[in-house]
Amino acid sequence: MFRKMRWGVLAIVVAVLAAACGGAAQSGGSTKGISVVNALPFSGGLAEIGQDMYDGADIARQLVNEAGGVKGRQVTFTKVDAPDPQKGVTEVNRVISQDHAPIVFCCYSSSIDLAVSPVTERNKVVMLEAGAIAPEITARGFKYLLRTQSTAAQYAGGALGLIKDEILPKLKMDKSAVSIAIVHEQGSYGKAYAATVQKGVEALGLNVVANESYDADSTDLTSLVLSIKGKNPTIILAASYTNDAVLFFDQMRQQGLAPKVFIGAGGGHSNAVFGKSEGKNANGVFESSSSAHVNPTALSSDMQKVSEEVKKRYTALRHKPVSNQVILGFSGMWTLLKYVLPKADDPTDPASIMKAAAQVNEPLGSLPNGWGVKFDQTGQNTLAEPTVQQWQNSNLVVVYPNKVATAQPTMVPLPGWNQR
Amino acid sequence: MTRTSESSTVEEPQTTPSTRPDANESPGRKIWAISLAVLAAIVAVIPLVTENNYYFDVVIGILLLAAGGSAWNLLGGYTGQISLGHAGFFGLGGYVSVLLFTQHGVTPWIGIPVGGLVAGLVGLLIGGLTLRLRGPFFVLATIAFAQVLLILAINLDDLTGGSPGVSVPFKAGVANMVFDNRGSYVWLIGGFLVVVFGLTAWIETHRLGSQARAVRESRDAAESLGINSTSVKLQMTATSSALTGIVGGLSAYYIAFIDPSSSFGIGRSIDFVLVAIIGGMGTVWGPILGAILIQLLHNELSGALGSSGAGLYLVVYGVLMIVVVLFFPKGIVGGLDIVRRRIRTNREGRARV
Amino acid sequence: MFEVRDVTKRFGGLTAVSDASLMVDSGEIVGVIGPNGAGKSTLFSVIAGVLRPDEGVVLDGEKVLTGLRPYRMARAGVARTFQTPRPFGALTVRENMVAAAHTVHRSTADAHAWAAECLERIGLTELAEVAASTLPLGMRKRLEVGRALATKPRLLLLDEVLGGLNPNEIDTMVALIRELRQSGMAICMVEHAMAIIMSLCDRIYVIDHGVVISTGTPQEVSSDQQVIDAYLGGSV
Amino acid sequence: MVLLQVLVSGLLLGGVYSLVSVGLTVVFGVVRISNFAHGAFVMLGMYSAYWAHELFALDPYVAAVVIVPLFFLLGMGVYQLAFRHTIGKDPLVQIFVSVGLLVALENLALFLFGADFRTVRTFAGQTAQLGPVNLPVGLLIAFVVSLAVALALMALIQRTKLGRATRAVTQDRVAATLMGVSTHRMYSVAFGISIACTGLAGSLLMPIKAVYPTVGTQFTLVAFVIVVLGGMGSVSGALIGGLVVGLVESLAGYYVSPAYQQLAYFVVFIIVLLARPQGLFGSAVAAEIGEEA
Repeated sequence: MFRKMRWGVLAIVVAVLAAACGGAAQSGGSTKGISVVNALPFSGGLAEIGQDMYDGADIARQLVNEAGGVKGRQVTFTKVDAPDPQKGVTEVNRVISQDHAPIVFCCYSSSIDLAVSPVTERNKVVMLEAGAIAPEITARGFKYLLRTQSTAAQYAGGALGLIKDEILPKLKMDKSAVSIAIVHEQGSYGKAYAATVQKGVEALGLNVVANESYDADSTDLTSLVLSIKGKNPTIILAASYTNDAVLFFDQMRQQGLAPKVFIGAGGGHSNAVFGKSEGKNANGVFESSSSAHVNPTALSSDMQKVSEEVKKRYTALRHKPVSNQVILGFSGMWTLLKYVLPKADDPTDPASIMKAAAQVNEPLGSLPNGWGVKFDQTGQNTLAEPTVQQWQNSNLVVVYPNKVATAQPTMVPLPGWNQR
Repeated sequence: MTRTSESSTVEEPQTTPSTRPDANESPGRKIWAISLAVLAAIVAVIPLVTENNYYFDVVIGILLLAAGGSAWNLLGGYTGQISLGHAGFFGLGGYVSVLLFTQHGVTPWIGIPVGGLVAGLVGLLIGGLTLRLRGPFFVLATIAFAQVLLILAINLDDLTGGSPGVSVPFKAGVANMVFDNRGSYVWLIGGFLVVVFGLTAWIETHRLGSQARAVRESRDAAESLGINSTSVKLQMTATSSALTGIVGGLSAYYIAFIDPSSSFGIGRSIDFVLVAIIGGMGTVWGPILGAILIQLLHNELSGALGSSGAGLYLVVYGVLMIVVVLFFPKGIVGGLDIVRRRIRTNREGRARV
Repeated sequence: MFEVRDVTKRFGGLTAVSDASLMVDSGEIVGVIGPNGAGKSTLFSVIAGVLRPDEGVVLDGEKVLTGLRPYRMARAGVARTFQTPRPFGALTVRENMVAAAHTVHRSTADAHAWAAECLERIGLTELAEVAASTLPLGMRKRLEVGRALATKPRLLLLDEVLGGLNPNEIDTMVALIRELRQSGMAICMVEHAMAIIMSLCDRIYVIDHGVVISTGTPQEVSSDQQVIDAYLGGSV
Repeated sequence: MVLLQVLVSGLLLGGVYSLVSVGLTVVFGVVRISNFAHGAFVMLGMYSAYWAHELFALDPYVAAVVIVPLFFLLGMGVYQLAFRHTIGKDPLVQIFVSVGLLVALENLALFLFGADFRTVRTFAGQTAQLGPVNLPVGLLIAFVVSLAVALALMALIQRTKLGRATRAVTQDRVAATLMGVSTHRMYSVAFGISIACTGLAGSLLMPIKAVYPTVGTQFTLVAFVIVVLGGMGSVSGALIGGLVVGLVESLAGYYVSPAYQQLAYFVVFIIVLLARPQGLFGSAVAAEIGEEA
């Protein structure tokens, strides 16, 4: 019987293949609109973030299209899955040749970006990065690369400013007594952040007692917690994804590791699931990245309305509050569609787009997280200013810098576990 | 039965090798020579008939998979040692060749063979330690070795650049193995595949292949016939891992980037084994046919279903993998054999009627 | 002249073979008989290099073979068959023979020619392109002998090659063995079929509890009181 | 004092590992199927517990009462649908059926539930103090349950008819078939038990870990390592192997570097595999499978 089924199965396989080919053929390029490729990790370990970035970008597209499109042309998206560097390269290659899209919105992860951007550069296609922070990305002299996201250095600037301006005065400790432990996931994000932030705190004259990396997929981080506990740091700086942010924090509590200050760096510590999982214990934790919840007064009046609309639409779509990544995705796409493309003579011509990008100069407050847009010659957005948030009453509120803050930093030093 | 028993009771005339022209070998050789020429011709022609980069990418994807699958096939298919750790050799070859270039300026034309050599030597070392393990134990040992290399590649970041990976500088030029025209990669990687194909066909028809298959079928019987199974396995391991290392180097230069998780990760090993199984293990054409099918399937599925819900195309891919492996355990080549045999029996049946 | 001299093999506390000696000359068929568990297979395994004896030596003339691994034994001219045939199942009959022929012929052409010749000799040419796994038992045993033959042995160890065969197949196999003796090969066989052993063998060794209790021509052995008591008693 | 804590934490982590591995050793040891989708079933177990909590407000520990039998049936179903057809075929066929299953299940979860990290917090998140040692309640419960499950399985194998049949099949397939043990029925029960264990593991992990589609990959390789370390098919071996790996990981994480936690157990694994392929506690039977004479 099995033997007989074999041929039926073969027929099914062939049919699926044929159907797939037909489907692929249909998804060809668009004629009048402006086609943008979204190459993000939609499967694998970064899928949650990839989806967030996409949702944000798609809301930007909807808003622009509803307002008449870019120079009267509607924007269309193509979605491809880029869960790791090699697949990202293959997929972006495929879609560039098939769709002839002039712009690729990619990749969130620094590793994926570093692999994919040479492909777009070679094909003279604009690559827009709105998530990855590795400094190398804009350090290679690429001509078709734009990054709206901050670099690791800008990113770390938030934590460093917070320590200098708010924490050291509040701790009332002698500088030499303040010790710092850095823990970071071993991927490019964690490494880039840890390296930058270590230099920064040492420049502040503080003592780094530990700088440890770990696998973000770990099942257990107790030994890391114990070894940090042995060093008894005043401040812990962490760069984590979600699984490890929750795990490390849980195990800190279990083992009674109680630093006076805890500062995350976007990633897991800005994820709603962190607040939900840790409950009151999350209160007092800082995270330095960018924020969806900056003080509306820091935004232009137009952006205030847009920002509200983005939050409304996202919550209607996913039934949860916006995350930083949604806003990062939105900001990148909004910058492209609203600030760059209208200035381009031909919004489908990469050279023309890059020329337009060089002229963009939008002041701070032009994006929902309070950023402005001004690209330097490497394509890096110089107005991606860091924001520090803090978990207060189980919500993330912006506490630094002052001009975008909605609340004052509190709980420095952190109260003990279960007293927050 | 009776006929054969008669023939053996008859005194055998002593024939010497030279008087008996080999009935089987010469045509076999001719077939392989023709196959090789066909494959080389296809590879040579592709860049001449299209300039579409997407097609080049698909073709190069197939060529890399086919070369990796063929390299794996030497050890897994012919020798019966199922390694799920070939990503280790792939990554080693890639890293050695890329680091030689970025840190010491060594041209990839030397760096990639050196990478292959290093992978081959490491293969010998690992083989020497693990080849006596049987079945699932060998499989797990190979996975463990690749994992060890993965963890080291991530954490020895002074040497490897760590998890962010290393980019190959984009400076077009033959010496740097960086080409503006993708067609050149088709020739380069396709040329390598032709070499692997030829080598596989040569091994299959010669002493090493014959002995390797004997060892695969029964180690004890092979040893009792004077076959040094350890030596055969080691030779095949070294060849297989060295070729895989070269595939890793070519892949790194084609993508112009290398990173630990996509080089050393278990997914890479699985890809190579999968194309060999789907195509037909222990056959020369198998991994090539498997690579064509897998690459097209994957591309078309992700093209067609990629935007209709995260992960959906991979669900279909996974289910198809189960179905194909279950229903065609001998792969495409095995399937074709069945077809051929059926046609033959049908014809004979009709002739009898 | 192959010789086993004073071989002892122990497994833990159990002595499987004790101080056994055995000689096979070229052109001679030697039978090893004894009850189940007497130590025949252990002795064979020692000669074939699968087991290393605790004491004693295996000699080829003056040359010491003891302790060689099985493939080295085979290359030194000692070939063996397995009691349960172990064909290379997925390979064709011809490929089975070629794999063995490669031990003595490095060149592919020579190996193929020699394999074809051996195939003729065992009468399996007709079935050369058939997968070995599809052969019935009788053919498998013949293939087993043929493969051993392809390594051009000077000593052939046959482990119950007649067991499970029908009378027709037995005749064919016996003829083949006789023919091999004529070509000057030394043959040592373990067998249960007493009638055939008695007619086929030039000399016989009787083993019981790991000890060689008797040796000599079939007539001498079958009249040895000790053998009758220990082994032949009821069965002959 | 720290050493004591490191050891205790290692043992508790080992308990979680054992829980996952005991299920694997039942199929890997008896049916000899390398089920690389084992971790994906743990993931499904966690999602089941999560949805039971979200939709019916059930505590994951309570939900386990429903999940475990359901997963038993799921396991039998998966065996009948897929793995049954791999028996007697090339081991690679088995491996790749399970790899296909892994890819399909992980991405099915991604398709259905999205990639969000989801957590359930209950009393299990608290920490008990025992002198100087901190004992996270959720881990402690998982540890105790994994001991209980291992003991129950050992009793099952020692005392029941099914268990005797299992041992017969483990030791000699052909003989078992001759004795009239229906191998397919038994294999399907073994699969049921194995998958039921993943359901239980998922329920116990849900209060202490976040669930997301690829969470299972963390457990699959380590479970294989443990099953081999403990000796194929030995339930007590899987239990002790799990504890050993937990200890190794914890000690290496503390005394070497957290970055090399996994490296440590892979190295231990390779050493044990080479030096003693029958596993730390395996029998000679296992050795026969493990290494050629």
